[in-house]
Amino acid sequence: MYLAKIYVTYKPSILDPKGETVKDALHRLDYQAVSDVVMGKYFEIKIANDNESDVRKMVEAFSQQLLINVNMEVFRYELIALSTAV
Amino acid sequence: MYLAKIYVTYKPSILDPKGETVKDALHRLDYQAVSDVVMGKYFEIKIANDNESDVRKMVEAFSQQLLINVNMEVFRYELIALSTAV
Amino acid sequence: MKAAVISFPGSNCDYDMYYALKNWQITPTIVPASVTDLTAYDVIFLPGGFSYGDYLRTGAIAQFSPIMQALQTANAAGKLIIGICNGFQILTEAGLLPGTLQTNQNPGFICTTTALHIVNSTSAFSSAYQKTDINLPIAHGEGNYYIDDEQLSQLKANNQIIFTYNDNPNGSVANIAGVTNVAGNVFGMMPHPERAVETILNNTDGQAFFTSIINFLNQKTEAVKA
Amino acid sequence: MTPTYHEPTPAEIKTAKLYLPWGLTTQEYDLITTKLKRLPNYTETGLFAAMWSEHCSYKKSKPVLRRFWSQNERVLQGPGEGAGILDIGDNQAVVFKAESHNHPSAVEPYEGAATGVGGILRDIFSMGAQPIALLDSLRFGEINDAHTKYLINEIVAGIAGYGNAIGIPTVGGDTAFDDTYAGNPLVNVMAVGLLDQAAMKVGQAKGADNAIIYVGAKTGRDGIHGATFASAAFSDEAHVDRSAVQVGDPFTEKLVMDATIEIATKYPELVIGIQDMGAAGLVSSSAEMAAKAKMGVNLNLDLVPQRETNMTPYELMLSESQERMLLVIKKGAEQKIIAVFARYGLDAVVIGRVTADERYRLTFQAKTVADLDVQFLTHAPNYQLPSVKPTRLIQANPHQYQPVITDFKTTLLSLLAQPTIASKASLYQHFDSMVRTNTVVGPGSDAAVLRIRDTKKALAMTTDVNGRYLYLDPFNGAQMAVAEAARNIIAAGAEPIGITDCLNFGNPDKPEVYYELTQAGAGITAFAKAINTPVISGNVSLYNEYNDEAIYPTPMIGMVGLHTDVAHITTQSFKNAGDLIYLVGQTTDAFNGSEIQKLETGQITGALFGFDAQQEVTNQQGVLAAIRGGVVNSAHDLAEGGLAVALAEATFGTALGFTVNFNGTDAQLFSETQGRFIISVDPANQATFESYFSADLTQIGTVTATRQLVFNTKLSTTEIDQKTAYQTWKDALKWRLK
Ligand SMILES: Nc1ncnc2c1ncn2[C@@H]1O[C@H](COP(=O)(O)OP(=O)(O)O)[C@@H](O)[C@H]1O
Ligand SMILES: [Mg+2]
Repeated sequence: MYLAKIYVTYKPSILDPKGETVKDALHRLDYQAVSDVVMGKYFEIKIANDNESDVRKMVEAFSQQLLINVNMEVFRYELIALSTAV
Repeated sequence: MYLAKIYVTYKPSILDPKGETVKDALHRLDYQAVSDVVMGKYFEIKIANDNESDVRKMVEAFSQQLLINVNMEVFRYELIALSTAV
Repeated sequence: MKAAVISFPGSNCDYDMYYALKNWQITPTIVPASVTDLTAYDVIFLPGGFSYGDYLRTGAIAQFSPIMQALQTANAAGKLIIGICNGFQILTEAGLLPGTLQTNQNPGFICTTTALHIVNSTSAFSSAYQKTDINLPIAHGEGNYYIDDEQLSQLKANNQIIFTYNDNPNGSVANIAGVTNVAGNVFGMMPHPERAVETILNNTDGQAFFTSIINFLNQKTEAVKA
Repeated sequence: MTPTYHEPTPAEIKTAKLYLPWGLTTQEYDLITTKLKRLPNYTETGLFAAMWSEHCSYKKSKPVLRRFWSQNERVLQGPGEGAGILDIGDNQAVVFKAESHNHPSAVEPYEGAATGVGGILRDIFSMGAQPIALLDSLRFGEINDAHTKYLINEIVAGIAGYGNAIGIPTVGGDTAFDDTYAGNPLVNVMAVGLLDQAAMKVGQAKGADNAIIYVGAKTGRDGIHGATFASAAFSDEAHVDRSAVQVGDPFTEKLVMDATIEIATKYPELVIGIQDMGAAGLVSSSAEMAAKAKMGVNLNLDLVPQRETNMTPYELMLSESQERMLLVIKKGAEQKIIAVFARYGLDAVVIGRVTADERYRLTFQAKTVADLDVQFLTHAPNYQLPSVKPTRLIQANPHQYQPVITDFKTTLLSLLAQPTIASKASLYQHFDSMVRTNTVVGPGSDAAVLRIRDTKKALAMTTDVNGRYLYLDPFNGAQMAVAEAARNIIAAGAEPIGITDCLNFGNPDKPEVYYELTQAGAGITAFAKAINTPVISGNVSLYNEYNDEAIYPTPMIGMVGLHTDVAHITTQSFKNAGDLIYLVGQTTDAFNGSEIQKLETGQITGALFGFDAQQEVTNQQGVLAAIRGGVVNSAHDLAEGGLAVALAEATFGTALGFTVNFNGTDAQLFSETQGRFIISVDPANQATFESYFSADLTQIGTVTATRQLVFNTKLSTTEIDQKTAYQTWKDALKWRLK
């Protein structure tokens, strides 16, 4: 069993209206030191398979296929091996 | 300058409808090994302040105040020191 | 009688509420969320829409608008404060109402007309209804009311649940569609009574909602006079 | 100051033919160098490539568009502006236009559809009008695979995501499925606005020294034409992250919309012109405004609000960042206007001035980076493309397909479950159709109807086209698209007053496709004239092909109708048991191109059945007169699936049934002959109702309180449980999309 933590964000040149809106809100709350906000998605996905290279292939495949839109988003991920007892 | 990476997820006791929908979609795409999906939010926030403890206080304060709904969400974060030249 | 309809950046049902209120003997004013004083108004409405795009969480950013302090003051004075749809979401985020509104159980925006049951017919928001079941429009993507068991039993014990769904469209706990605070002066609901006050729009089940509020306010003024 | 960017020199552009991947031909490039008497620099070449693209110049479709009939007594603004405008009395006007977002939606369905909604709304409020409604016309492949389901769900979610958030109701549209659209879905969006004639604005830059003000979102590198970064010149690292896809921001657009309408109504004398930044962003909006006013402009690009660093003049001019507008404001009034936008928290910046000399001049980092003749820049050479009648039309078999009905009930239920006929509620329930509280008839009836507050008037609106008909006969198919739209408007009780369109076709360089385009254009005009509905706006989407196969010719017709009295608003549902059911129009063997042909054979073949324009007009006028006479309880137009489907639909959502005696064959119950309606009438009004018609009216049955659909034909009697029929129709699409 593996836990994949997947982070999805827009490509840098794409407008991120959510990030901009949160930044403005933080400024209004007087956190002036905040200079940049990116708002993305975060997935924690458990996969019942103990072969790390299989799991990597799977995570990369379904992230490309479903979790992100390759035209505008990028993702990175980490794998954590879980004891199968979990 | 610090970069805060902030992860927001539902409390475990709360049903996550978006995560469930993603799980169903992955199953339909035949990723049967996927046993659990949590879908949350991910922020990358740059903060123009070089005092780590100040930055920690700030991140904790605004996350509680704005980024999460304390009734149903939790957050964790990491700080990365950026060279101020950036 | 004067009503404030608060317009947050991104509110889009503010004029719908304004026009609905004009049908009663009440003078509505659209008040921007940048205003800091609401003492002139007898009743305050927070309309539907997408304040700040609902980009972070519904109602999350709006709760820090300048007007919110004035809203707290109005609440302390026991004034009626009513949030519809996004207004309900803002009131829960601001802690003026219990619970939270979450993504619909089947994610996606739904716009339809839905049947409601009036659970508490003595509130300031429901007393004029002559029937126990009504139909009102809904239009939301995040109307799934969540509250933990302990607070739910308090809601029930205090008769704070005013409306429930007959055919729960969004997965709300205990089918809850509309609730008040403990004192009974702050109310929020996801359905849109302001969309159901004219025969030409094929639904008048929202009329008694407004009549209830007017009756309540009139009784209050008479009580003060007496 | 030396530029912080390096670009190919004019000579390099010429020798390496760098303009080719941008879409300029060598002849066009040579024409430019001849006219300029020098080589255009990099920025200038980019400006020409954008302005001379089909999207901006209509250089290939113009001969078709020029022949559209677009003038009558109501027209205040015809084609050529953000949107067309029609007079509806009381100093009010209705403003409408449609826009396609097919290609962006195929690449990124959610954002492609969302930004389509954002774009068409800017066209409406740039005229000074308040948008009041959206409609969407969608075409997908048959729902057989996961990708089509994904496209449907994301496109619908994108329309909902933008329209709901900005608070303009999506009240109608049409959706059809056919394999021709599998690799190239169609996403057409129509917006309707209401205008106080005093606030009417057009996109013109009049008056030397007047200010050019940039409003709204900052400019980024988004949407810069895909081909540009595929070219060799752009293969360096920095551009890898670029995307031709844009993200919509309905929150910002709501603020831009409210602020723009506020200044147009509050300061009509200070606002000279407004234009949205759509395709080819800053260059097309500024150049067109100058050209229409026969003026020039001087823009200082350093002043353009920028979201990214180190943007070049080329990028600033061609960016398609969303939620931006360009305003021409009277000299001296700049601060007053900027203050309004500031109140909404929006950037508004003077970036240049109108000039008298008809030059298009750009400066950047204190250097002139473009200096061109405005008229030349905005007038691409026009093309007269070759046109050839496709062999499938020449060889078409005139014989009408004869359906074989062995089991009438199964056939009807199968048709009701066809995605094109089945209820679209599982799609349109995601759209807020009620916000702004004017929607009297929402999605699900023939046309949507919105009342106009504080008047007795209402507006009806619809979108229609059947690409299969055009595939078999582009001229008559196009007439039928206009006729169906008009029947929908009339069934709602309104008088059709005008048309917008989206001409969705394949590659016009193919003579067969160009033939389809010209024939369809001629068909639209022919019937539009017959019913006095001028074409006042529209949009062209060409190159809709997949694997070199063109889609069916699909000119979407958006139509608006006017109710002079809300009392005339009529819906398609039967109202009372005992009401008489009438069929207006003759039924013939009209089966080539029909749903029943597709159902039974899996194909569309043969010559299309005929279209009798005169009879269509007579029938439409009779129905409208009867509705205005107050003797009609329901009216429904006949379209796909014919009489049997229309009768069933009229009972859906009610607890009623009917008994019908049809004096034809079983098959003819599914015929798609044009010009027909079913009407229900209170028996007390029978004589008055019949007096509105001289011929072509048949009383075919009665509405019943029992929920049974009873069909008696010359050959058979069939009873179908109404609840079964309703459930089949209601759930078919929902199940297919699971
Ligand atoms: N994409 C859509 N958006 C909004 N409403 C739609 C859409 N598709 C269909 N509808 C509604 O459902 C009705 C029936 O759909 P359809 O059969 O596709 O159209 P029509 O009957 O005009 O040919 C339409 O008239 C419209 O009210
Ligand atoms: Mg139809």
